[in-house]
Amino acid sequence: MNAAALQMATKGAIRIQNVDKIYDPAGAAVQAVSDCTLDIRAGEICMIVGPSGCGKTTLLNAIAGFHDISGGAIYLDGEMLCGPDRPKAEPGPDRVVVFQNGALFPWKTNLENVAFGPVMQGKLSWSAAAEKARGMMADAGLTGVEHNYPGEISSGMRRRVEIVRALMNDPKVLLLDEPFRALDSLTKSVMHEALLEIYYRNKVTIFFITHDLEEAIFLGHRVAIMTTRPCRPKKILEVDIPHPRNYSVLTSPRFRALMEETVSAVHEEAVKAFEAGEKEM
Amino acid sequence: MSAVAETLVRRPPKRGESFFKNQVVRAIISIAVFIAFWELASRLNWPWVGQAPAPSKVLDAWLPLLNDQGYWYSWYQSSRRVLSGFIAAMIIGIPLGLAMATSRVFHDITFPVFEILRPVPPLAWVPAAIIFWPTQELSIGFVIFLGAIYTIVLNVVGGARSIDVRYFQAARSMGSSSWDIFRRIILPGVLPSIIVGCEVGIGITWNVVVAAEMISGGGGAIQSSAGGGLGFFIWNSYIGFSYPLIVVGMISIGIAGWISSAVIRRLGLLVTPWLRVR
Amino acid sequence: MSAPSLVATELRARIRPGELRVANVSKSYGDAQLRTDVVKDCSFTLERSKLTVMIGPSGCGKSTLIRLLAGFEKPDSGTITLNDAPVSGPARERLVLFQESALFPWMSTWDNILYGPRARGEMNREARGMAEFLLNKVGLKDFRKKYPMQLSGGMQRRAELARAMINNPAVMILDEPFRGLDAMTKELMWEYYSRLFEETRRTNFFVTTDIDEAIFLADRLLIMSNIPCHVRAVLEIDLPRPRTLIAMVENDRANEIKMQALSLLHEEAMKSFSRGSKAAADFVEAYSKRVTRA
Amino acid sequence: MYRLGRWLTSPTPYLMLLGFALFFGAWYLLSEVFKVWRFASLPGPHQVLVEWFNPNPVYGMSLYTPQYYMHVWMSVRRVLYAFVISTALGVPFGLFLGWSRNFRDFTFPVFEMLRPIPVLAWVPLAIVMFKGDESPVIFLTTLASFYATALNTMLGVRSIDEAYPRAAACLGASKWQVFRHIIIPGALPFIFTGLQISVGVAWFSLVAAEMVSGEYGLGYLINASYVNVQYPVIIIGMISVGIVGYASSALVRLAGDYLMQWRVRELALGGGR
Repeated sequence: MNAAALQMATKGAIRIQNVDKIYDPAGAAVQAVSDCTLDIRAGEICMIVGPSGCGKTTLLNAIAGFHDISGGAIYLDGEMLCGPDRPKAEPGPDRVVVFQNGALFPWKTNLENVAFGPVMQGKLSWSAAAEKARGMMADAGLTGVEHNYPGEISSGMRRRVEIVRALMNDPKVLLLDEPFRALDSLTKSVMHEALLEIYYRNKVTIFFITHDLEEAIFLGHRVAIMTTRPCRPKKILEVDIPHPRNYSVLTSPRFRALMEETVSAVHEEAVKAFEAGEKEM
Repeated sequence: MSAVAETLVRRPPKRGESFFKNQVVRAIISIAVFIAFWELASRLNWPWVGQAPAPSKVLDAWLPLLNDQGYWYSWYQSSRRVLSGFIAAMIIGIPLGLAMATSRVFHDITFPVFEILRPVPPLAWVPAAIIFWPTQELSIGFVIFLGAIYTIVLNVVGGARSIDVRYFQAARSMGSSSWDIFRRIILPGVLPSIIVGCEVGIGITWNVVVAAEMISGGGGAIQSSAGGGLGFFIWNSYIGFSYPLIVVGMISIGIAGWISSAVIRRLGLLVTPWLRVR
Repeated sequence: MSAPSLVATELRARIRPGELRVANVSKSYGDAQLRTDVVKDCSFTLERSKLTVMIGPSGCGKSTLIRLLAGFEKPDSGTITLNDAPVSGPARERLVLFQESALFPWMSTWDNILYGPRARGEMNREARGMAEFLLNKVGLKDFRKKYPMQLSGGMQRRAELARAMINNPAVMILDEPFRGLDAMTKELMWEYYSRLFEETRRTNFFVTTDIDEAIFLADRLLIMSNIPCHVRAVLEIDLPRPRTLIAMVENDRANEIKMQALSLLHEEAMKSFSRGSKAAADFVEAYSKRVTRA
Repeated sequence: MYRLGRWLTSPTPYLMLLGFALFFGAWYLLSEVFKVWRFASLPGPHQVLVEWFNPNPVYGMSLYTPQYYMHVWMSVRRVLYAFVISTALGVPFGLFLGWSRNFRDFTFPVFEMLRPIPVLAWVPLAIVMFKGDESPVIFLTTLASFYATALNTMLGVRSIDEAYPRAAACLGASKWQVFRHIIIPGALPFIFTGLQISVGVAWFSLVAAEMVSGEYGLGYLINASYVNVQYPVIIIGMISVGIVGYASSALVRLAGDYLMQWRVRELALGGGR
């Protein structure tokens, strides 16, 4: 995906402007996000990296509209999602979240899960949605598990069903909250490949939170390294390795140089969190 | 840090419009509405709810009782019965549950018998208990004991079963004797379930003591008026047509039951500090 | 209370790293027609003062092997000996760190660490001094009174390491101990754990499914076949110690070993893939994409 | 079949029989043979069984007499009414309790205020409030089940992982669609736990209510046969209540498994996720 193709993708640009978020559980005001400004270009994979419990998920929840922000504003393609007069954004199919521990509805078959979005919005009839869902699941290598329940397929396959379910609504942005954290390292590499293939086909902006530095550099156009709590971008790394990328990238000298740069940048933050015994927020 | 100060100001004021969102205020409102509705229904003599004596009448009946010896004596009677039956159920139930959980053979012998007796409601035992036990008190005590024993044993067995096998393996690797494992792994591991069992158990015993006392007062299986206690107090008020006292008795038992559960919950938290620090 | 350094030298002096030998051990479960062999005549040696890592596809019987070594189960055939003495049941010589924390939730960190000495009736000033030293060593000095629920994932693991070390085991067995941690804490734990190993030089047996973790930590790498599991290959990891994350990233020898191990693991996964195991399917797909593109 | 085979070879069934033998044997020896202490006045198992299976029973109550089935049916009918009403009221009430904070804030305090009052303390008031003898008993049994159903349904809604309604909101589902497609199916496992408890509690309260004020029914039978000194019938009544009670909760369990196919298949696979 060279720079030209990036311009071509018009939708899904997120502008985060001096956003603050203060939780106050039982009065002890906790500052999760402080004066965070970040611009994510349309059609870009932006990786958000930082120590555990530093407020990354809070940022994602604010964009998705799960809770409000205490200050600043967030725009999607220029249109305000949430700001001073409207602290809480409305969740919608233009910004779909893929959750860390998965949120496939266990009581619906995989096909019913994938077709859920359009049917709920009344865009497609059940049969039309099922047809489109079967097609998209086939593209993601999920033929044959349509009528199983999520509990019956491997965790790698569950992840893919969830991503396909998100894409069924042609969202402008995919918000991923450490989606591959629970997978063992080799299944993770399957998911990287699958995600890239889906990305090349759908040109959707991806806001991806992770702890895994190798994953961040391998997938991302840009990597935003966040400070410990309260989180704000400490350094933004341009990953100038051309797309489409594959595993040979992992051993290339450019990748190692970027890896070194990220590890040292993140290391101080991680050790601070490690010493302070930060319990995961 | 000016950014933080500035944002604090903009946050919506705490007191102002969120007053009605505050949970306690809403609870007071809802209870007040309920009482008002009950008062109105009773005044206008509506069917069903209307037939129950109005809260005002209940209050008038209750106030003089507060310094009436007999009233507090019935509290004492009922609580004594509940406590004796309940403590007996704990003394027998907890070891029985632990034995079932630890020894497979003992479990396979006793648990099936336990399971076929469980569906029989405790109060169905009242006549049989009266025939068997020599005195009135023992019969009621036995039925209360039955009410609590099932819940306690089931919770103990369930609790012991849910202790992760890794804890046993780790303890044994570090050289624990089986008595040591029982004392320092099984007991603390089962404690939270014992407390849950007791909380539920005490609720059931109050149910049982009321019925047993009513049956004893109500000319049913238990003849003599050795009853006493809040159940008997309610039944007596019913026979004496003083309906407001029925409601007084009901609310008194409700309070007594609530206090005993709260006491057990408090004791439970005392005994399990690691759960408190969530 | 003796000065920490005194305790450190005293602790190190008492370490007796053991040599554990596994000779054609087999183990199967189920009866009659549904008998499944989980371990089939598996032999290997955990050399003294070496960190041996065992890697194999998930579901290949590694945990069963760990239960046999720890003495929680008996092998059907073959022998397991520690310093030539046969292993009978669980004992302090062979302590296990499980995948999920086995810290007792109802005990404070301090009581957890002192569980072993107290259970064996060896509760004395020396044991308390040792516990004090270890508590500082794992950086939990001011978390002494806390319950496990109040510690983060990484801190629970370190507390468990301290609880094991105070019993001075001849062999430490770890079953994917860092799997639950997030990637960053995990890498910090790799560095921390290998520094700890280099200091104590106790025989360690580390089981994992993560190839990077295996190569970072191991002196010897056992690559296991799929179920029924036996040792498929042994790779000597001659990378210099002490090892750091940054050094490992650009070390060519490390990448070379990684590719070698991956190809062996791939063959094993293909076998079980044909037998339809879910986990193996994911592995084969991942691996085939990686190799064809590399 | 395989599991049955394994069960038969393992010692459990024989130990179970040993347990039953010990229990019934002791009862038989104490009551009928040696007539020890107070056991003498209790009818032994042999006596009870003979009476129960006797075509023309001494006290007119056995498997062959219509009155017996009439009592059983009266009790079952009451529990059925109570169960239907308490489910119809309890499940929606519990769903709203769990789902909307406003509804919970205004109704839960009253619910919690009334809950500690033992159900059986309501007997006299029920008789006063509901004339006739059928409706007070049904009211009591319904009240007992209602508490269990509503509470467990609420717990069910609260147990749903926060990610599910959020995911549904992302996918464009409206509030009511989330309620129907996420909250109800998600709370189903807890709802069925609640229904099982509510059947047990229904039988618990029914027997007591019948003993105090009923005309027919097993509770009444047990109490009346004590008064008329027909002791074996007491035990027959107790056994019958036990069997019918067990059968009704088993039925609820089966309905639960049928409705929640996804859980059955997931549990069979050893916990899925």
